[in-house]
Amino acid sequence: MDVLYFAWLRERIGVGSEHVETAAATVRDLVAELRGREERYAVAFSDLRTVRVALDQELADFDAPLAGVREVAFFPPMTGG
Amino acid sequence: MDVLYFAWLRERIGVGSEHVETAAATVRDLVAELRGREERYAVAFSDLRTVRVALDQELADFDAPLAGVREVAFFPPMTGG
Amino acid sequence: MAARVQSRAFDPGAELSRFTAGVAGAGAVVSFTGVVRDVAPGMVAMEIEHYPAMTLRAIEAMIAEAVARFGLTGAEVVHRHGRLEPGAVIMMVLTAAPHRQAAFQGAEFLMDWLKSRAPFWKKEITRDGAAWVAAKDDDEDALARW
Amino acid sequence: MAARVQSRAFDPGAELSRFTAGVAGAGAVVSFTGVVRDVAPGMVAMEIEHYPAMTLRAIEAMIAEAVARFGLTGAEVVHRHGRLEPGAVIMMVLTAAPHRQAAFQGAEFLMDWLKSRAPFWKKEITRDGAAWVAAKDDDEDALARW
Repeated sequence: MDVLYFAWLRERIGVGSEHVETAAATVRDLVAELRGREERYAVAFSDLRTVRVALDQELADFDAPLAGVREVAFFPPMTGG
Repeated sequence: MDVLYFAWLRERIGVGSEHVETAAATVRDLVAELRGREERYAVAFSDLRTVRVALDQELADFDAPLAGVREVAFFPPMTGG
Repeated sequence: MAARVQSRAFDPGAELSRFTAGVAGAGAVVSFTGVVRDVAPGMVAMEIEHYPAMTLRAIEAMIAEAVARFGLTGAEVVHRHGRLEPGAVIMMVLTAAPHRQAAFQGAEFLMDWLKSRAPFWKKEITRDGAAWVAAKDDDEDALARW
Repeated sequence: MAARVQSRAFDPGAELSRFTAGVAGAGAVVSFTGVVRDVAPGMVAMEIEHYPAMTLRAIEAMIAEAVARFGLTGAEVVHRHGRLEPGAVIMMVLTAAPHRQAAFQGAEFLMDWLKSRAPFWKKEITRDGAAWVAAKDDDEDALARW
């Protein structure tokens, strides 16, 4: 699946998007997997209270299942308007 | 003093302003005096709940004293905006 | 912090551009524009009467109160009088503040006060005659929240 | 009922004039304009990042909800992304309704949702560096009233 990062998550991880092969069942499982990959992911995901997630462009929570999802996006709380 | 009428009060009384010589102590006394003058005033002032008053361009109530006042205005509730 | 009462038409967009340029860095600018609705069947026009000696000072007092209460960095009111066709702009309120809540509240406060305390009276002219618009209890009640 | 996300500048007055002409007879038109404030000492610019695939659909869903909830007869959002100088217009919300309360509430609802649920992120560029703007608890709390 495609995994996208925005704002300081993008800066800390160093890429805006990447393709990830995963069998993670939920967003939380995917985050655990990424954290284990490299230090930069562990830093970016060190406090999930400051991270929001969207699945296929819809806001979701960390317990949401990933089955059938094509695009996962991680970003900080929005500051529009 | 000058007495001004606006909107349907002006239409019922037939003038927009007139000079009135009066010794009325309060707005209420002035209204009673006008009502006694002619039928058109009695009709215009038949229900004071639908009449508002300003003394020298400031909203006031019917018990306000008229001493020193130069301009009294009567009108229906405002409908601006 | 200006109030204008005029019979001539004005363009709300031009007012908003001018106002926004004059409060640069305000953060939040809110505008309210009132338009004559085609409410009565066969409505031809709206006529707005006002009390010239009182109108500006009443509106200026409302603006001063709104500025003080909500910390506005700018506030203006433009209100037309005379004959207006359906679709015409009647009036406009503009407010500026550092944050959106204050700008919105300032504009709503000014609208609520203008509706019931500025000396304007509306008359609807229809094909069959004319009738003064009655004040609404809702508008009087709206003042209670401030 | 349109949403636009663009990097190029726009004139809020021109938007208001166009919108008001298109909802003739609406009665009440409210606009909110957000302007880049010179908040940080030495602030040079604001950079706004967004999530292109999600932004428009998120805003359009908010507009549909606002229209249904408040009976709006028109609603638009324009939001810029990219680099903006202090004093530049960031975004605008426009609402139209038969009465002022609905137009004001629709605009405030859209602003509260845009602040916390549309995928935009602001970064302040100062002479000394750059910092992402933190979301405010106030903005999150503002959603609770709807």
